Amino acid sequence: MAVSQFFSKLIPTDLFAGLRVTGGYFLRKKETVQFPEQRREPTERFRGLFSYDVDRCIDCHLCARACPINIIFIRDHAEYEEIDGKKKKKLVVDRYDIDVKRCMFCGLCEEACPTHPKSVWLTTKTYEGANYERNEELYFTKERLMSWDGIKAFPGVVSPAQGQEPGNLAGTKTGGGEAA
Amino acid sequence: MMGGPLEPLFDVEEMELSFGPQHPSTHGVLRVMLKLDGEKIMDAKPIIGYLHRGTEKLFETEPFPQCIPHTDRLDYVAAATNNQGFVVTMEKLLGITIPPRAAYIRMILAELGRISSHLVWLATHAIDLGAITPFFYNFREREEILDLFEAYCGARLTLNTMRVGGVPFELPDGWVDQCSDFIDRFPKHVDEYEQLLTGNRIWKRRTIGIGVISAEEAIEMGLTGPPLRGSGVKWDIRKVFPYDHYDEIDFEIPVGSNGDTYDRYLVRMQEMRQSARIIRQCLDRLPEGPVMAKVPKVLRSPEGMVYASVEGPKGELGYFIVATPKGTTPYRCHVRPPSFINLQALPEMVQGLLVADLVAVIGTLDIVLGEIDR
Amino acid sequence: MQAPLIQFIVIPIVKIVVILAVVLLVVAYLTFAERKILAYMQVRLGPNRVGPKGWLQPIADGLKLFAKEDLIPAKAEKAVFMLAPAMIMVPALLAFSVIPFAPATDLFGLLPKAMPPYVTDINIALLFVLGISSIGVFGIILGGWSSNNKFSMMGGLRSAAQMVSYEVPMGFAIIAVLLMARSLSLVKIVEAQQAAHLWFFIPGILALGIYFICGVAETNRNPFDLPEAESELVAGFHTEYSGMKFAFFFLAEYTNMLVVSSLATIMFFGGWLQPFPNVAWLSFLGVIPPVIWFAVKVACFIFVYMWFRGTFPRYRFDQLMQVGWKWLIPLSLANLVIVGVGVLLVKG
Amino acid sequence: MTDEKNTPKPEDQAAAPAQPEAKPPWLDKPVTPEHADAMDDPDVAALAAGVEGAVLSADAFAGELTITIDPAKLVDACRFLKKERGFKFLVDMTAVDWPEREEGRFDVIYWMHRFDDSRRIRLRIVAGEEQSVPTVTGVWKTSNWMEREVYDMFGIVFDGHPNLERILLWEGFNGHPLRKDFPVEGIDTGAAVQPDVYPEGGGPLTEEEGGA
Repeated sequence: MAVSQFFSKLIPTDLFAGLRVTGGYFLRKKETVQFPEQRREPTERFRGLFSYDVDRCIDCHLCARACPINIIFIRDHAEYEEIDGKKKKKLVVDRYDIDVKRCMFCGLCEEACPTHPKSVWLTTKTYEGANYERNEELYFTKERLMSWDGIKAFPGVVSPAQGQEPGNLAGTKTGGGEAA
Repeated sequence: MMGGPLEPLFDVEEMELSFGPQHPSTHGVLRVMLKLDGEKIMDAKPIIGYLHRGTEKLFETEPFPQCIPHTDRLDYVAAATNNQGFVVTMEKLLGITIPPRAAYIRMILAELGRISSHLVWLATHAIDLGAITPFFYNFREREEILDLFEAYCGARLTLNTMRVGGVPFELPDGWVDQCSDFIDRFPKHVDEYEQLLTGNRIWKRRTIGIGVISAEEAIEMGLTGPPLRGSGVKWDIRKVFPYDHYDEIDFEIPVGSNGDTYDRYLVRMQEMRQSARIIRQCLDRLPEGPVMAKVPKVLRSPEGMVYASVEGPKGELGYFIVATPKGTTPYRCHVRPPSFINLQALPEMVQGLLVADLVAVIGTLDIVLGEIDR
Repeated sequence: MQAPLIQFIVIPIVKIVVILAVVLLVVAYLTFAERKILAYMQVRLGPNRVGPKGWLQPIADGLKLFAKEDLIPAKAEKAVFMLAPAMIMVPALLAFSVIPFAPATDLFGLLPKAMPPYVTDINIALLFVLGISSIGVFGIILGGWSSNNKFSMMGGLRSAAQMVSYEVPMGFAIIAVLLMARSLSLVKIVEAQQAAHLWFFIPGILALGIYFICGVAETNRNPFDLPEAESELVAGFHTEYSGMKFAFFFLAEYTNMLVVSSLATIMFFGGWLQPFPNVAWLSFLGVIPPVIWFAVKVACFIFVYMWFRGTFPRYRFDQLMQVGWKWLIPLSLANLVIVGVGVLLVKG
Repeated sequence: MTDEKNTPKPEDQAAAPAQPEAKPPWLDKPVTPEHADAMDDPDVAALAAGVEGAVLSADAFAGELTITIDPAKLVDACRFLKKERGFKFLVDMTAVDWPEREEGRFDVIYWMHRFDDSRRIRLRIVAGEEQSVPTVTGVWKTSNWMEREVYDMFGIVFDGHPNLERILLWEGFNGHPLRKDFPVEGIDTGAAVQPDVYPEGGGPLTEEEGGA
């Protein structure tokens, strides 16, 4: 017994097992994604940079209220217009600002948005928001959220002004809470 | 060190060494003040708080649903269990029963989170002990888990993927197949890690008998999770106080016997396999139905205090919520961070070991500073 | 009249310059090779951005290190701090003066008569290499001490103990080769293998194992890389070094690897000899120049070095000592006895 | 509610309605848990008998038992629960600040766990602002850091604690952040960054004290 133990210590089969694993991977296919040239497409639900559609927005402030860190600022005023002889009140968004540099991309604003399709959404697949200047460049006004000026969009993604639509968070409607 | 205590031949001076907060193997911003005799650790004093963000104070200002993104940032390598802990506590406070499908989705996400947390642990633990390659294999698998998270909720790390009353989304098309494909392959990958490490004589010598803590001592120090199970206490919140639908799932609690670093390593390796088993069962039995319970639009709490805990990858992760009548925010929300309490045992575990063992013990406690400092 | 001048000054200087340049270039590319090999074992691609397929990476690294600010800690022992990188680099390079990487050659008829390409062959070359390479440890110790950093200090101390422990079994393993070759001259050792039609790794398999393990330990490589264990001692003895000084430490490690691998090739794998010289259908192997054979064998050893690094965890300090004193020294002594008896029986 | 106290159940079942209806519980209205007196619980009764005058009240809520204890009897009660009733495991402790409350500003709360039947109870003591609380580090070692955290965050002093220092914040931090009167947006903490500008032992003065 002692002899066999001695030889098992002398001949390191346990070490060879490890060498076999690493050696085996030596010639196998590599997992690296060569980033700027190769990109993995984010999934449909990926929470990326914000988009906003002022036409759909009903100015309900739910997104601002749902934001855990209060980075959505909305200023609005009421306008009255006559339709069929009735005076109707209509809320107009003056400012809709998102301070993206503080955003933690939880997506609660999008979930809170009551319009169909959503008026504010993050399913844009765009994630390259790095910038040399964070106070100006990462503060998005209503116009920039629409036009996506200076945003490095994911290839193939257009700005909301050019017709980007929110992704379909398939299945969100099946929740019991929504049904109630 | 070998041998008994010898009288020093000449005057010895203790050396103070500030280990961290910027150090490759303190897993964040932990700082340990060491008193050394040569390389032997005479005393270790962890200094924490470099990552303190006042999360508990923040909870007091946030409406209940908006606390959930903040919980992501506690144990950021396993955000799903953090979410789960909070929503389970809230549901207990509000008396909500969640639909079974939601519970199963939650369990799948939590177990995926547990696997990814253990993968990060193994990667860093191995690197601490000098084996650099498992890191990349582990992160390859972790990447697949993060892909699954991304496909489900759109985020990879800070998931924000559970809500009071269920989960926010239905599973996307093809997700179940993608997940079950991964789960089928995963145990083979674990075999690979084990081939690299488990039998390796160097790995064994670096871990066996290092940082031993007995079962009584572990309970006395309040250890939970793998450090407690490594000492041989068969205790797992998923079995003891089953939340969601863990009581319907068949799985085992791996336990160690010696309470040393190697046992804790084995326990975590087994836990990964068990988690894969849980996910497999959940995927097979995934019930149909809604994913959200009927909850009021604005959550208003009854007066009282509740505590509920989940088995996080690091140990018992508990949330304690004090609620005021008709309150919309927690009056006080306290987190029981497993790493914080596990770290407390560090000085006792490293007493008399060498500096090289300190990194092994820090690694085996599997701490996350985001959770310790909150 | 010029003959002695040419013979004793010009030719050696040319040789030295060429060898130095080649060694430094090889060492620079060893860093690249290490990164690539590790990457390939770790399912990634490694450096591939600088130049075609990343082949200019070592040059870029060198330029970067040249351009870096050279920091000297305020409380460092300045003179020693400056000296230490040289003290480790010089012995490492000096060892190459006696390493015979190819037999005497006339460079395909370019030279009037065959000339050895290596700098010199001294009759105690093996001893010389061992002696020189153990000076290198002073660089590590002094570098660690003079930085006035606790982590560096511990790295230096570890290195000292490690060197002392592993020189002994290494020496014993080499004595086994001496018994077989009956010479300390590296050229004679190769010639002895040629004459015996037997490379020494077959009778000296144990000696090879011991020698290589000790070589890994001597060069502070994984799994014995304690002096610079980055997860324990940040970067060990070179924590405080930057710029070219750091590069010296870095390159010296690879140079030492090269020395150890070259010695292993010479002592156990027949140096520049081609394998199977007497097998008729393999005679085409003779076309390949000897220096290539040498390079291939050395490369295999280097690959094993990197394979180890990619696979194994690191020993702890006291365990390293245990392996050295409790296993390697007794084994190497036993091996000495076995080889001695064998030599006695075979050669009478 | 009494049947729930002895065997803690998963909250799903604990909160389920008594009679199953046609509607599954997740589509029904949530069943808010209610408070109930729990003085007749065996552990409470044992504690009341074992440590004279320790138990002030006991409350059951959402399947959890909260025992309010006389602060003076805290250590005795804890030791009794650990030794006699098998609560070997201190799960956690924390404090709650009620600045307006008359009987004392702070609740200090302890959870403990018994492994034999997986039973958890919660002790609560009420402490005034200037009142110190006896330490339980002699009973459970693990309470060391927990008490330090409570001291750090609430400023509650634990008598007899071996090493009562701040743990998450640095020595010299001015204030105790989890008190309700501490501003959420925080205070200027220049004290740590510029020790030469701000005196040791105190951060910048708050507004009432004459600071900016």
